Amino acid sequence: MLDVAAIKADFPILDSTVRGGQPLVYLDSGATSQKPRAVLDAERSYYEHTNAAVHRGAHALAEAATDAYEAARSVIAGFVGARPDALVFTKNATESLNLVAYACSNATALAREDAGAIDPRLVLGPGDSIVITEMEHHANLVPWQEVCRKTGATLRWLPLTDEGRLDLSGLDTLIDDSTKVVSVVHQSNILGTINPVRRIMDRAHEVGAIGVVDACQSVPHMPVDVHELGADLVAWSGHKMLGPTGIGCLWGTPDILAAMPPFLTGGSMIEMVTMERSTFAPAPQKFEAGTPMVAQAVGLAAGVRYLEALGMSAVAEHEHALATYTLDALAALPGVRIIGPQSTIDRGSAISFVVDGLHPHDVGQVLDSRGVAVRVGHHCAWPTCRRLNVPATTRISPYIYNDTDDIDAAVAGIVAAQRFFGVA
Amino acid sequence: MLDVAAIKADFPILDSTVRGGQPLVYLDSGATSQKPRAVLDAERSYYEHTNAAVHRGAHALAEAATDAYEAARSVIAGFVGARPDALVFTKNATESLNLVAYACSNATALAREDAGAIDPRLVLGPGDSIVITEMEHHANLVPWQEVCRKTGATLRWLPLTDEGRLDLSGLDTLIDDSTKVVSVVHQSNILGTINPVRRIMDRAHEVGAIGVVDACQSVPHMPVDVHELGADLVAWSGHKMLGPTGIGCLWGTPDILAAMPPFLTGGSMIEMVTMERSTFAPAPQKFEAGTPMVAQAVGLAAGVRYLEALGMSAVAEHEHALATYTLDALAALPGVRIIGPQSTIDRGSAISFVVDGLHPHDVGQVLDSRGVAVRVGHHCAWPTCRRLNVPATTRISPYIYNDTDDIDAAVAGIVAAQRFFGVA
Amino acid sequence: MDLESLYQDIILDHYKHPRGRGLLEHPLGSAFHVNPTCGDEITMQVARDADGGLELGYDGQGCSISQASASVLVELLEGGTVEHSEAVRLAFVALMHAQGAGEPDEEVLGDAIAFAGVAKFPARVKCALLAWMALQDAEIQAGLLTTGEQP
Amino acid sequence: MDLESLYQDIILDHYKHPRGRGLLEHPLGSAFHVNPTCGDEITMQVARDADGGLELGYDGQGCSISQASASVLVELLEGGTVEHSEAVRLAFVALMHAQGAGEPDEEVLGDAIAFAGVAKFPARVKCALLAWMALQDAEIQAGLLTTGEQP
Ligand SMILES: Cc1ncc(COP(=O)(O)O)c(C=O)c1O
Ligand SMILES: Cc1ncc(COP(=O)(O)O)c(C=O)c1O
Repeated sequence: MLDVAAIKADFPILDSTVRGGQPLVYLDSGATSQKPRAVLDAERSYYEHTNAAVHRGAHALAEAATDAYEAARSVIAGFVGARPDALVFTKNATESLNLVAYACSNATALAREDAGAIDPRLVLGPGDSIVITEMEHHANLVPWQEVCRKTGATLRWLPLTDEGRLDLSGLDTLIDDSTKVVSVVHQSNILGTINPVRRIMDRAHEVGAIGVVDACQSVPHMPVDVHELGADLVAWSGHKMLGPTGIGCLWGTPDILAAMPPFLTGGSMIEMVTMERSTFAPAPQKFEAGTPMVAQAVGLAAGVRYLEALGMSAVAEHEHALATYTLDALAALPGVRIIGPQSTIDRGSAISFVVDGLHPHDVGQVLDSRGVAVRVGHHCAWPTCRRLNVPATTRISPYIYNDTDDIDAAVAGIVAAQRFFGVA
Repeated sequence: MLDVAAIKADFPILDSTVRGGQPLVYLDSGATSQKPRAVLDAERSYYEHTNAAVHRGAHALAEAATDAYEAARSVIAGFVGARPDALVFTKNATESLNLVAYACSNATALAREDAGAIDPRLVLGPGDSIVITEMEHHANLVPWQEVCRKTGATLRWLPLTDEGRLDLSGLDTLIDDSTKVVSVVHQSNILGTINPVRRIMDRAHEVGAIGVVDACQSVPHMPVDVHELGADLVAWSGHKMLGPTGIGCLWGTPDILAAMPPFLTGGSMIEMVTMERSTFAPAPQKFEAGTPMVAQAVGLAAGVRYLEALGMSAVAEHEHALATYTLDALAALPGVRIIGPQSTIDRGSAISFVVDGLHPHDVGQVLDSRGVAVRVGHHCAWPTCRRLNVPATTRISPYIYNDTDDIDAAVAGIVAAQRFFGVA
Repeated sequence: MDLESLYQDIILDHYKHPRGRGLLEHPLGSAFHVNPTCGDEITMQVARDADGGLELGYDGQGCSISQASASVLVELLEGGTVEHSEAVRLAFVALMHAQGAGEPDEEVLGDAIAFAGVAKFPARVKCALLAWMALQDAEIQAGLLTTGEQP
Repeated sequence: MDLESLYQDIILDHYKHPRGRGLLEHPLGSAFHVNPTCGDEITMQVARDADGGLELGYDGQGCSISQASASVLVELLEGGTVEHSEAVRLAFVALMHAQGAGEPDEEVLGDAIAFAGVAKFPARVKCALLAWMALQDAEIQAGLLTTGEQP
């Protein structure tokens, strides 16, 4: 296990008390992680010593700011085994996934005018299909619904088993020659399930489809090498992995980044501009219009260095141990049901549950009254809740700064909730 | 004039030296402003005491984070005379302008499927026109070119006089019944020209077009009340007005915000989601998909409070005085030509110039060697350079922390450049 | 934190023993509202009873606050006039937005004053208001209310 | 900062007195490159002279570094072999990416070693490389070079 006491000391917020003096027990890292001092220092230092417009100026500060921004890109790309120029910065994973979805709808619209200039893999129409899963975060569902509304393509999805795993029995018929895009979540934020994305991506490539992975809940929690996922594009967020709010990532192969038309357009992403027409810079600049989130990139790089110092294998082991402990503790509580895999095989540490006779919102409220912060609701995966016949869940999602004491506090809170509402 | 010495002391970076010990003279605020300690403190304090996912959690921190985010929205909206729910947060002004442009291209694509549900004002096609000006930043030019490529609409523009003002003689013929959108810059970032946007917006509304203002260079520099601009939508960035990188703003009337389809889709912007279809929350949530830039909103609100304490009229007067001083000083230098209005009537403090026999890049380099940071190039307004027959310009753009000593340093640098290259 | 100030006994009682739950056979107006953050759902229905008073029906799923609030609403307003329902609704909305500083009028609000503590929990205010927002929409749909002013 | 280390006399001389400037009448290959940050432009053209050596032409506008670099390029490579141009180009690119730490080979680079100081100014490296990148494209277009490997 990690040295949690030492790690906690690096996170100022974890010293807080809430709700009238209760020490904070933060178990909502699946929503957003807390930030170590090193990240806050890196951001501040950037503003105090380096801040200037990047890629636009020739003066000393502008050069230093550009260096800081591009050095951050190298660090973050290296963290997932990627080349710096294959990494695009966005504001969050939602923008990253929308960027990909808009590549399809934009290519489709542009091809109506000038089909020759557009990569046909990105052009969709009636008869084409996009395949996702029934456990997607809304961020990897709604953008594809919108693409379908705009292009006439059909959305399909891999169904779930009652345990909250993908049912892959129909994989080869669901992903067929009509399929142009396959986009799946690596680790579910609500169920904790880790999906066999490599197998799904390989099937996507068999039929010539583009493969996309939503790695929001995997890059922060386990070693991830983008090449091993077998995808063309991988999206994730900075704020769930110790980084600041306001920065996300999109990795892509050189091939797909070159093929995709730009998304946001404006300054810094152009090659030539006249009033009549413009040409665009190569990736990643092509996808980074406007003044970027420079301080946030620098902060995220500091977060990545912090994780690298711990070692991502150690992080994954730590979370595995916490997941085992949590699953055992919850299994021992009468009236508590896990929503998602019961075993620790191919599952992460985010654990959803429901309590008989209690609404998840009320469970969360009792935990909160004891200083324990968990997430309640549909976790932006509403269809997943419906499929598993729950209106919502309560979710414990620990990270590097949590230990079994924190889990114990959550478990004690569940028991207290049962007692308070008189259901146990 | 403002008390510049006191203000400078609030900006840690302005104490720096560059290029081997030269004190930094920062005259590149048109590109991005520096940040006062109050902004850095506000961001850090948010991360150390409040950070959590907003609008998604029920625990104490999540409530506090949501309050901090929405309180920031109120402060920033109030700064431009707006209601909080009329203010959408984006990552930068470029995203704000793209959001508007995509409202048109998305509405056009969606109307093909289901015209009834879409506001016809946003649906474009061949025969329709979009009107901008010849002094737009690429951020308010390229997105409209893309809309035209996707919908078949035609891009038109208000031409410039040789002095770099809008030639409005053809206003009533250029904006005609075919016009669906009119989008103009309030204050040019390259020329410093302040445009009569009210008059242009009124003409837009006469023909039923939607009026958009790019206020990137006005909101930071003068009192702006969005209602007085007469526009439907107003876009600007946080980083040019003391705020952090990674946050932009879009204000809109309730009418237009309700009419525009969503842009980025995913979590936090929905009302109901099934695998088959989704419905969306009202604005501003409708346009804020994913985990937002919370710390950056909090930081920008602190920047706004800093500006409010100075008073925006005082800021505008200060810059007016600096502009007068700079124009006079440059006029006195042989071989130096102002690109943009020569007088201080309807112009801001960003002042572009060229030096006979020297390339702007080389002028900037000499200034840089003396610690003076200015911007060189086409300033993301390449067509404006072409129209005014210059390959590029050197630009001095001061802000609240600059005084006439800083301008003197720039002027001395220009003379030194002329001497170094033997052209004077 | 004082969990009891949030979950008053009246609330828990209405949650466990909802009054008047069930949908109407012939509603004049019906509105389905949902809390997008947590998924709480309420369908609220209105009709006229034989004496011209309000007849109310509802169904839904969600947390104790959202469901108890619907039950209290029905108990308070069933059989009354539309004007009365509107007065109570406005008083309840005001109480919820008072952030715990409101002085609830027990005369008007009856059992609904039990929700005063909810106002201190911004994330739960939406739960408490859900049924009341749906009521307004249902009355508008039924032609009983004309203005759709959101307070 | 040492302005002289950036603007060596050789550079200023080539800037003020460009060598071989002008376009060819019958180019085999022609490439137009632009530096999107500052707008510097170069058109570089290649052909074969009577002896089979490289014939070069160019035109452009931009800062002293970008224009002097084109002039030095032409002076160094005109009349030589494609192989020679490629060797010099690779050495020049390496020098520009050495961030001031490179040991330029004067034998290969000739006057182009004057650009060593540019490598310390990242924003100017692109200016110095502009003509050389355009050369590579022009040679590929002319069929003189087959690989388009970017170092
Ligand atoms: C007039 C104008 N419009 C738009 C922009 C784009 O702003 P941003 O780069 O913050 O998106 C800028 C600044 O770069 C500007 O000056
Ligand atoms: C699996 C998954 N996908 C996508 C997202 C969206 O990320 P963000 O809100 O940072 O855009 C999240 C987190 O909210 C997530 O957990």
